[in-house]
Amino acid sequence: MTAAVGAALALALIGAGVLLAFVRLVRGPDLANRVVAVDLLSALGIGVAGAGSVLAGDPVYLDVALVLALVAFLGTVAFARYAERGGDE
Amino acid sequence: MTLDSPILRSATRLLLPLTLMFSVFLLVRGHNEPGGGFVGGLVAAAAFALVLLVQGRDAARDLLRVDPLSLVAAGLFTALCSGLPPLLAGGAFMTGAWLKTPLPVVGKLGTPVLFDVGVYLVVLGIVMAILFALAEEER
Amino acid sequence: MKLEALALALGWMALTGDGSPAAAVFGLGLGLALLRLSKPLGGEGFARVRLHRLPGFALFFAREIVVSNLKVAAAVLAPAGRLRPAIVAVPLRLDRDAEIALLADLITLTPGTLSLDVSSDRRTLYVHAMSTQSPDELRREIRDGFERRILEVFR
Amino acid sequence: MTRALPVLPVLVPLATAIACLALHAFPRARRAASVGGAVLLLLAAAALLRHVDAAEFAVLQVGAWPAPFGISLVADRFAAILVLLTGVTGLAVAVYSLGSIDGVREAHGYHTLFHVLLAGVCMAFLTGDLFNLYVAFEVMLMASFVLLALGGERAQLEGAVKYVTLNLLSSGFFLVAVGTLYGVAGTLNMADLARTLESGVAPGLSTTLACLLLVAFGIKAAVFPLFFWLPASYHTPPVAVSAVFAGLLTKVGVYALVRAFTLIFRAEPEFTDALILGIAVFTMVTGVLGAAAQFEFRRVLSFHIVSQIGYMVLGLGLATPLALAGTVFYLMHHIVVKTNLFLVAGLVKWLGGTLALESLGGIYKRRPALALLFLVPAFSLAGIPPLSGFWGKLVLVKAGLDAGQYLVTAIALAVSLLTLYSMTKLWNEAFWKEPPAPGPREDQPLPWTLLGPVVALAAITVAVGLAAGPVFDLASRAGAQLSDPARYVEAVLGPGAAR
Amino acid sequence: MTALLAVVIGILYGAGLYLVMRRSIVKLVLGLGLLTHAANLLIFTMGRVSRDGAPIVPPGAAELTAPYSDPVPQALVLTAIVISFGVQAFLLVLVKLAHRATGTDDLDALRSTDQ
Amino acid sequence: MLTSILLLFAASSLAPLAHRALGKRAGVCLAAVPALLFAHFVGQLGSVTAGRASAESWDWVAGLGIRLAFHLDGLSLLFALLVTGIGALVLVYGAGYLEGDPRLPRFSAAMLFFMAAMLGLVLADDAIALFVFWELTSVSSYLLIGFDHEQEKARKSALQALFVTGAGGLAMLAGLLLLGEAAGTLQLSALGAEAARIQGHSLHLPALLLILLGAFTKSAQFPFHFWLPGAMAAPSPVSAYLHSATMVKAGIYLLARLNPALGGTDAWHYLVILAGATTLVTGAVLAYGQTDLKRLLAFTTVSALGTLTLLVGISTEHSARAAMAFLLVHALYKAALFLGVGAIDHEAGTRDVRELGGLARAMPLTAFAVCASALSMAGLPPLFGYVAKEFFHEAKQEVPRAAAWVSTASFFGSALVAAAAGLVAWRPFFGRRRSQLSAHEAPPALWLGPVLLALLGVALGLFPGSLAVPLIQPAASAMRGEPTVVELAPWLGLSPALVQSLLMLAAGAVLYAVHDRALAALAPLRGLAKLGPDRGYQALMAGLVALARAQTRALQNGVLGVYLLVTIGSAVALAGYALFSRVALAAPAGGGVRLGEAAVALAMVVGAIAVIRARTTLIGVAALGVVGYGVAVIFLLFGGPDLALTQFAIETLSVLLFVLVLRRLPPMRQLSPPSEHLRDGFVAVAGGLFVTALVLAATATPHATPLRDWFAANSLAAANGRNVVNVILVDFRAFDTLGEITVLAVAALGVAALLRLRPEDRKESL
Amino acid sequence: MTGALVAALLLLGAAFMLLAALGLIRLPDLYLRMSATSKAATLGASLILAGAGLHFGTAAVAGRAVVVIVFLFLTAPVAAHAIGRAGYRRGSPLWEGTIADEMREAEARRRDPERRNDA
Ligand code: NA
Ligand code: NA
Repeated sequence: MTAAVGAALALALIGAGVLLAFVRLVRGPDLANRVVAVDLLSALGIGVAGAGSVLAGDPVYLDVALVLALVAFLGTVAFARYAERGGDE
Repeated sequence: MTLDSPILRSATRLLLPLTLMFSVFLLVRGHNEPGGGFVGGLVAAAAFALVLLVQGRDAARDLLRVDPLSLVAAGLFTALCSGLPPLLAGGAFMTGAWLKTPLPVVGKLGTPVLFDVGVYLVVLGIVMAILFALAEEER
Repeated sequence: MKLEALALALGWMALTGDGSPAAAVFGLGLGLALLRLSKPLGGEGFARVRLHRLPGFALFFAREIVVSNLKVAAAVLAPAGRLRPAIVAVPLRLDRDAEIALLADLITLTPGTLSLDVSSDRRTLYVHAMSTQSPDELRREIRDGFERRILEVFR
Repeated sequence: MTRALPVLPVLVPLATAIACLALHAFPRARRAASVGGAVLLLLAAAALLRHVDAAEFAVLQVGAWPAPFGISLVADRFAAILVLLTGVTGLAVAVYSLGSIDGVREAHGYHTLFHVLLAGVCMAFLTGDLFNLYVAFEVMLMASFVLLALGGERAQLEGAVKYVTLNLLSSGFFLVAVGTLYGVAGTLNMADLARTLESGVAPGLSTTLACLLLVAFGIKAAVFPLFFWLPASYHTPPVAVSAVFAGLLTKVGVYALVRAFTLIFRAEPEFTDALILGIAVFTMVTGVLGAAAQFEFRRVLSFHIVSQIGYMVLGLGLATPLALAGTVFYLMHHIVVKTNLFLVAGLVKWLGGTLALESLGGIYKRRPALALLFLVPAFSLAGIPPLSGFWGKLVLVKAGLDAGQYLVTAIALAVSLLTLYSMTKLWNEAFWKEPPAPGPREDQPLPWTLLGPVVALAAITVAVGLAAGPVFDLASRAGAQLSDPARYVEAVLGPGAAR
Repeated sequence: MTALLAVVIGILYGAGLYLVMRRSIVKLVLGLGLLTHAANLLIFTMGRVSRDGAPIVPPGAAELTAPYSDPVPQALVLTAIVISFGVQAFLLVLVKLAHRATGTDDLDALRSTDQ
Repeated sequence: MLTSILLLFAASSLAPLAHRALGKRAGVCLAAVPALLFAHFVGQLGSVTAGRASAESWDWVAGLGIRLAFHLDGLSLLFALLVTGIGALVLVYGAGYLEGDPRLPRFSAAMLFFMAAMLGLVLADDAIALFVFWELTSVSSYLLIGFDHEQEKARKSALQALFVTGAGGLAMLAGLLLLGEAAGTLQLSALGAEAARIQGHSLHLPALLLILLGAFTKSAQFPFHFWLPGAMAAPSPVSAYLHSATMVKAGIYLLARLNPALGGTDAWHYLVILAGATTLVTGAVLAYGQTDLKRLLAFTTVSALGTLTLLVGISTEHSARAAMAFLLVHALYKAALFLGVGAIDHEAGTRDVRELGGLARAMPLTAFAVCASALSMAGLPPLFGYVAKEFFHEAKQEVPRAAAWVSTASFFGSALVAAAAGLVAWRPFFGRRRSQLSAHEAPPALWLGPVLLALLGVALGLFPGSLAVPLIQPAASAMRGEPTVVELAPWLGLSPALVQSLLMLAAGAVLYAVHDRALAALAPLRGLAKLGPDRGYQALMAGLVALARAQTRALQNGVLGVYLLVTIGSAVALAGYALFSRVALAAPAGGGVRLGEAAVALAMVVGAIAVIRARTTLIGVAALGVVGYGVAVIFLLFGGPDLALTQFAIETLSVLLFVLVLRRLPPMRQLSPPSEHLRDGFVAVAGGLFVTALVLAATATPHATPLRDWFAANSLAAANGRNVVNVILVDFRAFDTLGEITVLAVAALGVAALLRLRPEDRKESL
Repeated sequence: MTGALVAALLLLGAAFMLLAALGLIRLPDLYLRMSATSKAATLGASLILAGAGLHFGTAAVAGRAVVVIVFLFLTAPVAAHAIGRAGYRRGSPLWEGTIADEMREAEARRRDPERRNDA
């Protein structure tokens, strides 16, 4: 029970974080800043998965976290590569 | 051009086996828990894609060893063949045939599992084929 | 290689949550296979690993992380004017890929610092620091901190 | 082996495709595999039709999972006929490809794509599951996308962008309709859907989804006003590709329309039939008028596909057993004839170096036999007796008159006259008139790989015309089956299921 | 929740349809992407969304007992997702090549094959 | 009978071979085939005269009641004799006419093909079989008219003929089908017995009209007569055979054949007689106005066809007799005339009466044939033409209610034709010899036919009783559907008909005398003639092409956005109409929304809007990714972990794809004007509303779950898997998955191929 | 007891993540922002995962949580390095309060060897 409450509160905090990350994503001002925002979003997503698994009582969310950790990283690297090669914003 | 740097190279070296292991994990348990050939194949492809991004197409090609389209052919062949034994025995195409006893770690084996392996190979193959072609074109 | 295979076997057991000998064997086999597969990737691993020094290293690292996060919290919450950021060129004594990577990672994960790049001759690490008194100060911290410890564990 | 019959037409081309993919280092073996696979497909299809014509249905529950839970493969006569024609077209074009597709395209997967296309087409004809039909469409489409664009010429790419976009839109509508149907009826098996919707589940929604599928399939079939992608693209790829597209792809759309509206959606026939009839009329007319404005061989033919699709849809709209027999007959005829016309276009291009009508001419003078070979499918398309097209038209006209649809019938007849106009235009320009400049291969003999398929298909056209009786009987048995969906339902779900 | 999802799906559809009708070739691709997402979500919703958990037989049980979410739309969506991925890859390359061959991103300029 | 038709088809297909093998003798050898058949049909005369029609029949399309049936009665026999007899002569003639021309084999083949079709037409006893042969005559005539296909005029004329007769043919097909419906049978010889049933049937009038349309176009009745002179672009033997002796008579044949079933009604009388009389006069007037011999003959043919139609329309005993007699004689003299004119053309190099003269000495045999035939055309005794004319004068008195009008019209028509006959007979051969000094008698192949035909005309005139009656009586009987006695004597005595004939000849003579002056006087009116139906045809074709172009500009305009707009608009309008008119939308059941869920939904909506508003591709891709991740989260939240995993992985790989492709993609641009935004926006919003309504309506229905429940129960037990979704994918519905990985494989193959195969590396594919 | 510990871990982790997000907004340049996110977000996510692993209490779940944490620690700095380098190379501006940029000098030398010779 305590854990569930904690999870819910944690989710609320992370949700606030998501909003802030969105602000940065929209504001930019450049590609790299947006990528940082996306990177943070994926980390926040992992947090959501973790807290969500406690709230939902379903460890499956941890698998999602694992995939997220893996692939989000790949996305970030891809963007970085794109940016280094002078891609358009 | 690649994203080459000692940092990324080392990270890739660590992440590649780990990611591939995770993909096998997803494949093996897919029949009973979330996972399966699709997502397994995608994750495996992500591992090779990282190599592609960091060290370039040639490194990724050497690593994969086979032409991705051969991988696709092999996967399709596996999937198709997994349906054939019952057909040849006069039954319906794709009727599942199972080993009686479950094996440790991988669990019960049967033609549907083989089919899933085919899916894994196809997915891995196609993602790599696409990425290789794009990377080649990029130069 | 054997150590890495062992690590992967452990990873497999962790993933599956299966501690049985069968899982261990399978994990080891899979690990060896995957390492073999990754071999063409090349790159330099560590010269050696002094296992007995690893726990101490980990503890040091954990402490640094906590400290660094508190510092970051302070920096975020405090007005920006108090920051003294700089990009500093840190000369490297380390020369293996794995060592450089480890150092860079540790720097990134800890005290208000961030590894930006390694020079193409791999003799300089460029580090961004959130707040530092002087570039020389930072160079010294790194040389006597992480770099020394890495040399202790992996040489 | 009888039990495997419904799946063989899918497996054989799929296996052939894999073989061609695996044989990428052995061009000769790959070509042999391609033709060999096409022969096997034809044999399998013939065996299937033989079996089905006697036994009425061949049903295979894939994986031995009972219907409606697994996927059922169902061959009724209609499906088996179309599969056979796929085999015929497949073999003809496979041989033709040997002589017309360049080595670079071959090395980049042409044969694999071709056989995947055939597999997708057969899968679409044989599946008894609506979602599986979606998958079959995707298989077919994806292969067609690549075949269309393979080569990368500007025109090809421009055509492909339109083709791909509009067909993806169609797939999207299809997917939504299937998903929603599942949400409403709780099943995906077509027989089960028929039974469930028949029992009055959500009638209004059923009509809505019928309309959505009408649009989705209508795009694939290229009916008015959804045909834009076809004239924009069919003239751009190599001739062999155009030919197999022209012969088969739109027919899959027509097939799906027929299946959907004879089996699944029979809740509001007065609404849907009238709608389909109206679509048929506009399709016929706009298609044939479009052709009248064209001056490129394949563009003329492409617009005629649209127009002829109108005829097939006309039979569906009339919805009597005779009309459905007409649709079946027309489909059979048109697949052969349209494929052949495109193949002939290839011969014309081989001789004249172009397909622009103003630059062509003189073929009748120099190669009269070849010219007459064009006239067989061309006149058949225009409905000149006793070629196959005449009988198809006759059956539909008779069905229209019987149904009292005089205006529609009159339009259908007028359209056939305009078709004749277009065919004679091609004849005039490419065969009769003097060419402005001699073509590149005036004196070379035509390779048999190009000529053989054309002769064979022309022979089929003549044979179907002369032996129209048995062919019509077959079509009419197929039409009768289509008019009696309860039999289909029972064949798939078991006796008594239709109630 | 279903109502909310219905609205979201509708908005995704509206946005996707609007985008595919633009003249910019890139917007076309993005629009098709939105439509794909919308279609997948729609099919998923047809299983009647529920928070009852995944359709996985718990270890030890012989069969799945209610409540659980409907696995059929999930299987359909999974198929559709993967197909869309292939299609998207192809479409991207096609668009890229078309852009290279024609030198324009304006779809209105791609009219040489008609008329 | 089928054998004889097949024999001709076989001869046709072997003709090129024969020419290669036999050289110059091929023409005669090929002509032997119709000649033999002619002999065969002559042998049938006895039994047919005795009233024994022979028949043969096979099922063709049994399911539609269509039979490959043949029937030889007097009418068929008369035609069969003309087809084979004149056919043989024309083949011989053609071999001479085209000697040395590489196209000769083609000519022979086409002529024999046509012959076969024509024979089939007149022998067929099934309405559809008749139609089949009918169309084959059109097609072969198309190829023959366009024989000189390098010339645009020939091509145009061929098309015109095909188009006009083809249009009529299609109408006729519909008419025949309706007739079959009304009669309950398609058997032609059985229709007569069903006359009452047919004429009382509601489909009678439409059937009649449609059939008449077919007959009139084929037989060049006003206002469809214009294609026939154009068809003179064909070589003379073709004109002689198709456009005078045989094919144009097909319409007459059909009317005669259907007379027992359809004849005798008011509608029949009015329509057929009106058409015939008008054509008679029109043809005659136009013939008189010509100076080109071939065109002149063509218009006299039009006039003759009008006469025949008129006679069939009258539909009495006399008219039947007259029709058949006239049919016979016209075939003989007109074929001879065309062939003769062909010979003149061949030798003198022109057909213009103003440039011809005095050829009689150089071409005595041709002159004989032409003059004898022309006099027969004019109706001068003792030629057979006179006999026919006499019958005609009798018959036209029987025109119901309009005898006087018709008589007057036909009188002038005949006079004009007589004058034209004079032009043909006199001008080329007599008078001053003009420029064609080198002209001499044509080779035997060219004079043999005309001479034989002319002689036949003379013989029939001299011995009508023994020669003509056996042909005409059975034909008239068949046409009337009842035994009809025909008595013929060479000299019918001083009858009112004779007086009329004499008067008519006198008038003709006057007209002949003033021909040149009349033409000059009427020259200003020539422009008027251009306003005829020919002009209408041209305008129709031009209009057709203009309409086609306009439609293409409007519909197939190449703008993908418009295609999409129309396609999407159609879907939304149609399905939306069905939904909103049939389904009452209720407020959805509750279920509540959690904050997190709402946040995800909001993020997706914001993402979607961001995609629309994105100004750079990258932002668009990122925003699309946000939507994709949102979808994944929804999957996760509502029990779809497999979906979520896959969606996350795919989204990331998609980003990778975009990133690899993107750098070469152009930036997003605003290209459409605001009005288009508004228009598209409207459709898009409508689409979105429709989908929302659809989801609400569908989810409001009771949730039927047979599949779900069965899978839940059987997943582990029967398929050894606890993850039901995965078991569905690899087992229950593995066939879907097989297709799906095939799609993926093809996509990958396609991407690789497209990127690696550059147009510049490619060899040319066909 | 476990419940409270889990809740604490979750909350602490979430707080760190929020902190990272705040830093992303408040800090003045790319490099400073990344300093915040690469550390705080990683630590926060790890704490949350640790909490989750503890919550379920089974070896399977705990093992997986550990794997995720390891993964995060392996990838986060690499990602930061990739972005930071890319951002720098593209010229993402440094905050004006930055006291030194020793990389720019090196870059300049690398790009323009002539000048190095002069120097
Ligand atoms: Na198509
Ligand atoms: Na067509």
